[in-house]
Amino acid sequence: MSKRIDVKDLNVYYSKFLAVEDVNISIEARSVTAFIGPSGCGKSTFLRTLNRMHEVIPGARVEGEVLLDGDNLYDSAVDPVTVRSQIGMVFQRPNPFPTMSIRDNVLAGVKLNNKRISKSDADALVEKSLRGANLWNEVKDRLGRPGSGLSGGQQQRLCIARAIAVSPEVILMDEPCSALDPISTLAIEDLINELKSEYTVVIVTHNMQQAARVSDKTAFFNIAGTGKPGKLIEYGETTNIFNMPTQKATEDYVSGRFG
Amino acid sequence: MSKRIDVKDLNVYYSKFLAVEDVNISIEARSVTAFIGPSGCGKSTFLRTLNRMHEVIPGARVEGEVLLDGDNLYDSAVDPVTVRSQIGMVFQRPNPFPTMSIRDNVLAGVKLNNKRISKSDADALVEKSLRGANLWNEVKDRLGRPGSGLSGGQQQRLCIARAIAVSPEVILMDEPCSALDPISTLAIEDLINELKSEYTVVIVTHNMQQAARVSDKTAFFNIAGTGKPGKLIEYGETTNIFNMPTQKATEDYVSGRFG
Amino acid sequence: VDAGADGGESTAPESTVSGTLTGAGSSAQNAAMTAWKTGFEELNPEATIQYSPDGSGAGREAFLAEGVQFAGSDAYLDDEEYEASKEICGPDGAINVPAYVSPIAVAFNVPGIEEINLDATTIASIFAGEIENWNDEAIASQNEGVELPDLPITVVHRADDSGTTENFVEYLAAAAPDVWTYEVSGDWPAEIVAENAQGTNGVVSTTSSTEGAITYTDASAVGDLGQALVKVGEEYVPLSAEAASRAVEVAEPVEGRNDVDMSLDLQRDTTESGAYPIVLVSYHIYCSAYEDQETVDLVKAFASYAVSEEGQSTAEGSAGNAPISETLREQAQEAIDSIQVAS
Amino acid sequence: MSTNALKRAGGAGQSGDKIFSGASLAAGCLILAALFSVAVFLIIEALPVFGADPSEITGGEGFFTYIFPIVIGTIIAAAIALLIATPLGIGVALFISHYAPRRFAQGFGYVIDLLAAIPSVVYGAWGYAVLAPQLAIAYDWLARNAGWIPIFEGPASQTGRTMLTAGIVLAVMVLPIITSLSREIFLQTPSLHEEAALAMGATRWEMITMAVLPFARPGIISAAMLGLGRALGETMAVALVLSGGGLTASLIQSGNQTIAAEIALNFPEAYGLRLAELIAAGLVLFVITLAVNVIARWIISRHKEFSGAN
Amino acid sequence: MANATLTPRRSQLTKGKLPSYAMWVVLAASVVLGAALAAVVGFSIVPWALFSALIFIVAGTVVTAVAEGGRKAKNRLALFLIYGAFLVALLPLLSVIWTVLERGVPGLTYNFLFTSMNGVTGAVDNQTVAEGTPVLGGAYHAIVGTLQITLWATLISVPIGLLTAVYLVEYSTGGHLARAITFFVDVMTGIPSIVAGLFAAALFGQIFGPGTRTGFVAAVALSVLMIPVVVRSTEEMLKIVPNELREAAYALGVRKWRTITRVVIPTAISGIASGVTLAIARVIGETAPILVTAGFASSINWNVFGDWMSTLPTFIYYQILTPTSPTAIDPSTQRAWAAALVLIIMVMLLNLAARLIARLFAPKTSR
Ligand SMILES: Nc1ncnc2c1ncn2[C@@H]1O[C@H](COP(=O)(O)OP(=O)(O)OP(=O)(O)O)[C@@H](O)[C@H]1O
Ligand SMILES: Nc1ncnc2c1ncn2[C@@H]1O[C@H](COP(=O)(O)OP(=O)(O)OP(=O)(O)O)[C@@H](O)[C@H]1O
Ligand SMILES: [Mg+2]
Ligand SMILES: [Mg+2]
Ligand SMILES: O=P([O-])([O-])[O-]
Repeated sequence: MSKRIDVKDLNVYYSKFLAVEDVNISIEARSVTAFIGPSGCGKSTFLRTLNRMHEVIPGARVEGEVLLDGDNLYDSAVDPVTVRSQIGMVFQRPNPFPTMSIRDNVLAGVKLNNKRISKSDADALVEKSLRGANLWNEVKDRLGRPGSGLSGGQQQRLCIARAIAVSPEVILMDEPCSALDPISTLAIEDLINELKSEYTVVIVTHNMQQAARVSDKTAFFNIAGTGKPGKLIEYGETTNIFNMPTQKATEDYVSGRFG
Repeated sequence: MSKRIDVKDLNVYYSKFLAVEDVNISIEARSVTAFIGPSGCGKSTFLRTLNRMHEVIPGARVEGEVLLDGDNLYDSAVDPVTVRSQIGMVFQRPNPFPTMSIRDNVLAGVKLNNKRISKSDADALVEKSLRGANLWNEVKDRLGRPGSGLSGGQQQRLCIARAIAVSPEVILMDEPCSALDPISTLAIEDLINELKSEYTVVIVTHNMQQAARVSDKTAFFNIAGTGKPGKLIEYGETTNIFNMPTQKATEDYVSGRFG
Repeated sequence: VDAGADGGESTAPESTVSGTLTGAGSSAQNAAMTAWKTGFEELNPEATIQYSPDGSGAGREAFLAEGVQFAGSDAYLDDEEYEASKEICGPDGAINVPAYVSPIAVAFNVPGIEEINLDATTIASIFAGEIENWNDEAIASQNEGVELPDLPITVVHRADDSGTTENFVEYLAAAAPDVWTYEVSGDWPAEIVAENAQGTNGVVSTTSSTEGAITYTDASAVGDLGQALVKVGEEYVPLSAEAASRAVEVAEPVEGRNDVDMSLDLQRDTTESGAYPIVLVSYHIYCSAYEDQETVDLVKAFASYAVSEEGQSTAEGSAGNAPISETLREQAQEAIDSIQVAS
Repeated sequence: MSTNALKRAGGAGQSGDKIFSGASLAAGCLILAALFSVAVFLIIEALPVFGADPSEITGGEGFFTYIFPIVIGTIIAAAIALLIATPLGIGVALFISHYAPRRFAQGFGYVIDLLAAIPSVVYGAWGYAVLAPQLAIAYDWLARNAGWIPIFEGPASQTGRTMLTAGIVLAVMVLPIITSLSREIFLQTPSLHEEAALAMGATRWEMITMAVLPFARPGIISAAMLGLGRALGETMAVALVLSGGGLTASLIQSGNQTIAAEIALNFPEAYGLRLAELIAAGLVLFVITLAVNVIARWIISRHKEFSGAN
Repeated sequence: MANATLTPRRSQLTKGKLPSYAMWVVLAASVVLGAALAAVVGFSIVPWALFSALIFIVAGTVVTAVAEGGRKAKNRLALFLIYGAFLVALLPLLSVIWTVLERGVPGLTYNFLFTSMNGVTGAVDNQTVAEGTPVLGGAYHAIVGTLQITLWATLISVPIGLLTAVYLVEYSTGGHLARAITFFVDVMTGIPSIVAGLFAAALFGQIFGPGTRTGFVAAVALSVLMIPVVVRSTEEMLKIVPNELREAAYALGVRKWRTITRVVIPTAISGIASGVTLAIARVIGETAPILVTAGFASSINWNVFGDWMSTLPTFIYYQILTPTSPTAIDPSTQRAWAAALVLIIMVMLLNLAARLIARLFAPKTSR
């Protein structure tokens, strides 16, 4: 099921502003890859290019190639919808659908695509996804209530549940645990570990312990200065990045362990 | 300048749902207080009642008293505007004004009270606030650009800069570092330490190391189960909460140190 | 020569016709047309008449564009239009039949006064804005014994382009050429600034609600307003159906049309005793020939009904217009009888 | 390259996308074609005017002399309508979205929407029979006390059926358009931004100027443009209310005329060149509408970056 | 201690705040003063209300400015003006509604609603007036025509308008086509309604021969008027749907068209419904374009594709401008106002229906 991703010479622009420059990276299938780096260095921007979500932002564009199991996402004949249905995403800012109940939010990927699903299957899927995101207990009594009435952390978990409900082959998560307490964080990390056996997972995190705990490989991004593009500085086995980074910048960054 | 807050028998409802029950707490002036607790236990909800921001949510209401230096915020004659201009707030979800430039975002609150602030004073204030939030270097060249074109972490810091620019007497921060990398987090923690000498600071955080590092006192909130109200379980010196909590629940929570 | 011909002889045609006859044009005829339509459809249950009171100009245009089978118009086809009508009606062109005659009243709202005498020059001076008060010498001199108040005159005219205006100013231009030097058209002269309102109803209600106001209006709508007696020759003639018919009878036929055409040039400056010269003659315009027999029958039956004694009195009962005179009716019937199938 | 698995994977749902985007493109083209043909129709029908001898045009001095006063009249009427209706409409919309007690707000919105339910003939009849006589008294007072201001120069119309009255009637007709659209947009202001303002200690009004109005700006301008369109194009109400005439500066005397009313009043009896004149007048109205809209779009686009679309 | 209870400490939070009754005092004073001023110019209710309101707004603001400072004063002034705007907007509404009710209710009989004007001539009205019997003839044919023509106009313009707005907001990238559409839509917002009628008449005249007048021609004319309103209002409402929501759907692999129909449009539905209702309300009350396209029927016709039709506005227009009986216009006037009332009720019901539909789909947010 899961697929590998190879990125070749990727540049990302916001109109004229080069936000991310010259990224080359190979993400293994059935593995967890963590992106770390200072705020504003282009992690989210780069992550979005992996499933063509940057296209939604006016003016944003890429140069280069992203290969999913060898197939270029940016080939002119490729439909971004195909890409996105294989590569799911959880955003940095939780964005549940305000028009839908909690249940419908979880089922959004299924229902919005008009896939037929029996009530019992749907119920099972909702429960499974919400349990996976450690939200089931908190919302099981109010599945019919709007998703916008949840706390920040609950919304974030709802969005995770929504993303895994469609079982994409690759899951991109942009700081999925930023608003979560340690218990939920642990649950999500468990989920990631579970997902890994079948899917390819990429997460952005500011929490270095988390990166160390869950990821197989880590990519460190950095930015040379204001107005400069973000760059991939180092990419390798997580243990190597944290214990014997080859680059000075990486070492500086990971050694100031705060998270 | 700074003021103390005493909360007496506070209940918070969303329509009929009792979200937070029976909170009694005294927050010292010139101190940093941290709220910790699992997601959905009512930290944000309670925090909002400290400057009457819950009133913005339809159906939300409180019972009980919140005294600011002895004056009840919920006295019928009190104008919430007065309350809020003394008690500033940084929200869990960064919310810069998309219609304003970065500079205007920082100055938004200041201009309310001081229409005719001189250009040089304004410039100085913008720089000081953005430096405080560790954002100056990243945005100094694009102060005139819209605030919505910033990265998640940058937006969060912009909101912090905006809140401190008006120098309120109490600052409430709802997970101010959730989207920040370790470097920015450190900077914000430094800022909080600085602020403490003049202001009263309350922060909500999921990061227990952070709570331990920055706060003088810590309040642990918990929720007994789904549909139950959140409660203040234990409140005391931060060192005590982390090292010798009196409640079993607190101990369980803080001992599972993940953050 | 055909069945329709007998239709004219008796007031109620014995043979019934069928089909839909469509017309458009003069809004002044609308009330009368409703009456004709209703009366005719009662006699001929198989037939339908539809008439859209879009305005005379619009009606003539639609007629010439073959959009409708007949037009109602406050003016006969002019030479150019007559030529154009040959395209659609064959070499004899169209026929104008005067079917609706209605006097135009000079109506005013001066409390306590129901009638005053005015000559053409005075009327023209008032409407031109030169006489500004009811107690003006020019009015007083013609109305001995009438208590004229010191009240400013407010002239109210039609805002829309209308046949009523055109006939009224035509009278002013003909009978008081020294005072009324403006162009004659359905539009009120732009040079004269005065109050105005849309439609007959509009001017009447504005006049009714404004003391000192004076206007010209289709006589049927005059209501409670005071009415002027107009000087013709040496006498002041009150408005009446007979006086209006009389004015139409003395009108001169227009030259250069086919021989049955009844286009009339009214003599506005007539001195004929008992004639009331401010009168609007509205025509029915038919083709001299139609494509098929069915249409011809229908047109003839309806046209005959409209000018018949019964038709005219039905219209009078509904619209308050003046029935056309016996002589005119005979001429009209003759014209209608000449309508035939195109060869 | 042809082995790219992503290319063929799409298949199934893609046709839906194609149909929908095709349909919306087709709708766009259809509208374009329709509106374009309206414009072409007008230009063709109006052409005779531009070839005609000036003396044949109404007024006898050419089309420009004929149309100029009516253009000015149209602009005056629309300007009065917008000057009154825009602030009032925004005020009412704010009342419904941010001031009225939540329980009644919907109902109030419904009540104001009723204004849109009233047909223009009725507005005309009302303006003529009810409003004008009331205003006549006020005009009289204005003429006596503020007559030195050119727009209030006396003698005031006795019937009250003046440009100002027509402008007020138009304002009432335009009001629901501006209110209804602005209200919907105000209601959509992200609460995040409202909260941001309030948390800074902004008063309700400050919150509105900080978060709501900037967010709604493009929408308000569009609403005003729709209102303007209505004000410019309204025929029946003006035709019934206004006692028109030549150009005057005074708004409280009879006089002035609007293009739409001029067309409505003269159309039934118009044919040939006169009809071409009236249609050419309609064309002029297009030019006015266009000019104002271009300015409005320009204002919106200047602030595009700050529209907060994200 | 006793001292403390005697003079309880004044809350810092209410310092310098006007007591809640302050504005009532100012109001009372303004009303009195307003009466005095009104007496100077000749007392009557209108100047009294006007002066009182003005004085109240000024005094209320000034008092607040002095006691609570400029910001609060501005806030209060805004409050006054915004409440004032609402009240001012109610005035014409109440006046129009009152006028229509007062004049329309007497004519609103069963007979009026369920008969046409077929066979009603001036003579009938004359007799009615002379004998004081109930007015005969009704607006059934016009009600039918209004419903039919408006329905068809809506069927034509709403889908096309919505889709075009969707194209402009969701699909176009600001190219020539989008700009051309925007250009024409802008220009057409100011089209005088009669011109739209002339266009439709000419168009159908070209195709089906001169003088083609049916309800459908009128519907096309109305569509020309409706489309710009639908497009522009929908466009605005779609533009303010947060991109976040689109992103959320796209990231789930949802196709664009489903995102639009299931996420974007439902989020904007209440605004779109308002825009559509406005557009319908506008054209349902149009007179001029109907006059030149639908003909003028006085009997019932259900078929929009054949024969002439009447609508309520044209019915009203003709009843007012060319009364059935010029000598006795009262029955016509009564019919006109009753028809106006019917028309208003129809639009009201429509508005209500639109709101209900919108609510079915509307976001279940807390607002
Ligand atoms: N607008 C609302 N309407 C109804 N219920 C709400 C609303 N906002 C929050 N709640 C509920 O109130 C409870 C407390 O929410 P709150 O946002 O205070 O949690 P929190 O402690 O801040 O959690 P987190 O750490 O995830 O932000 C939760 O059960 C939440 O679902
Ligand atoms: N929509 C946009 N338009 C223009 N510039 C943008 C936009 N979004 C982000 N940027 C800029 O691009 C750079 C990279 O942003 P990005 O969001 O990828 O950072 P990030 O690494 O995710 O940071 P964070 O950890 O704070 O989320 C930043 O300088 C940011 O200001
Ligand atoms: Mg980011
Ligand atoms: Mg929270
Ligand atoms: O019959 P009119 O042309 O004056 O309306």
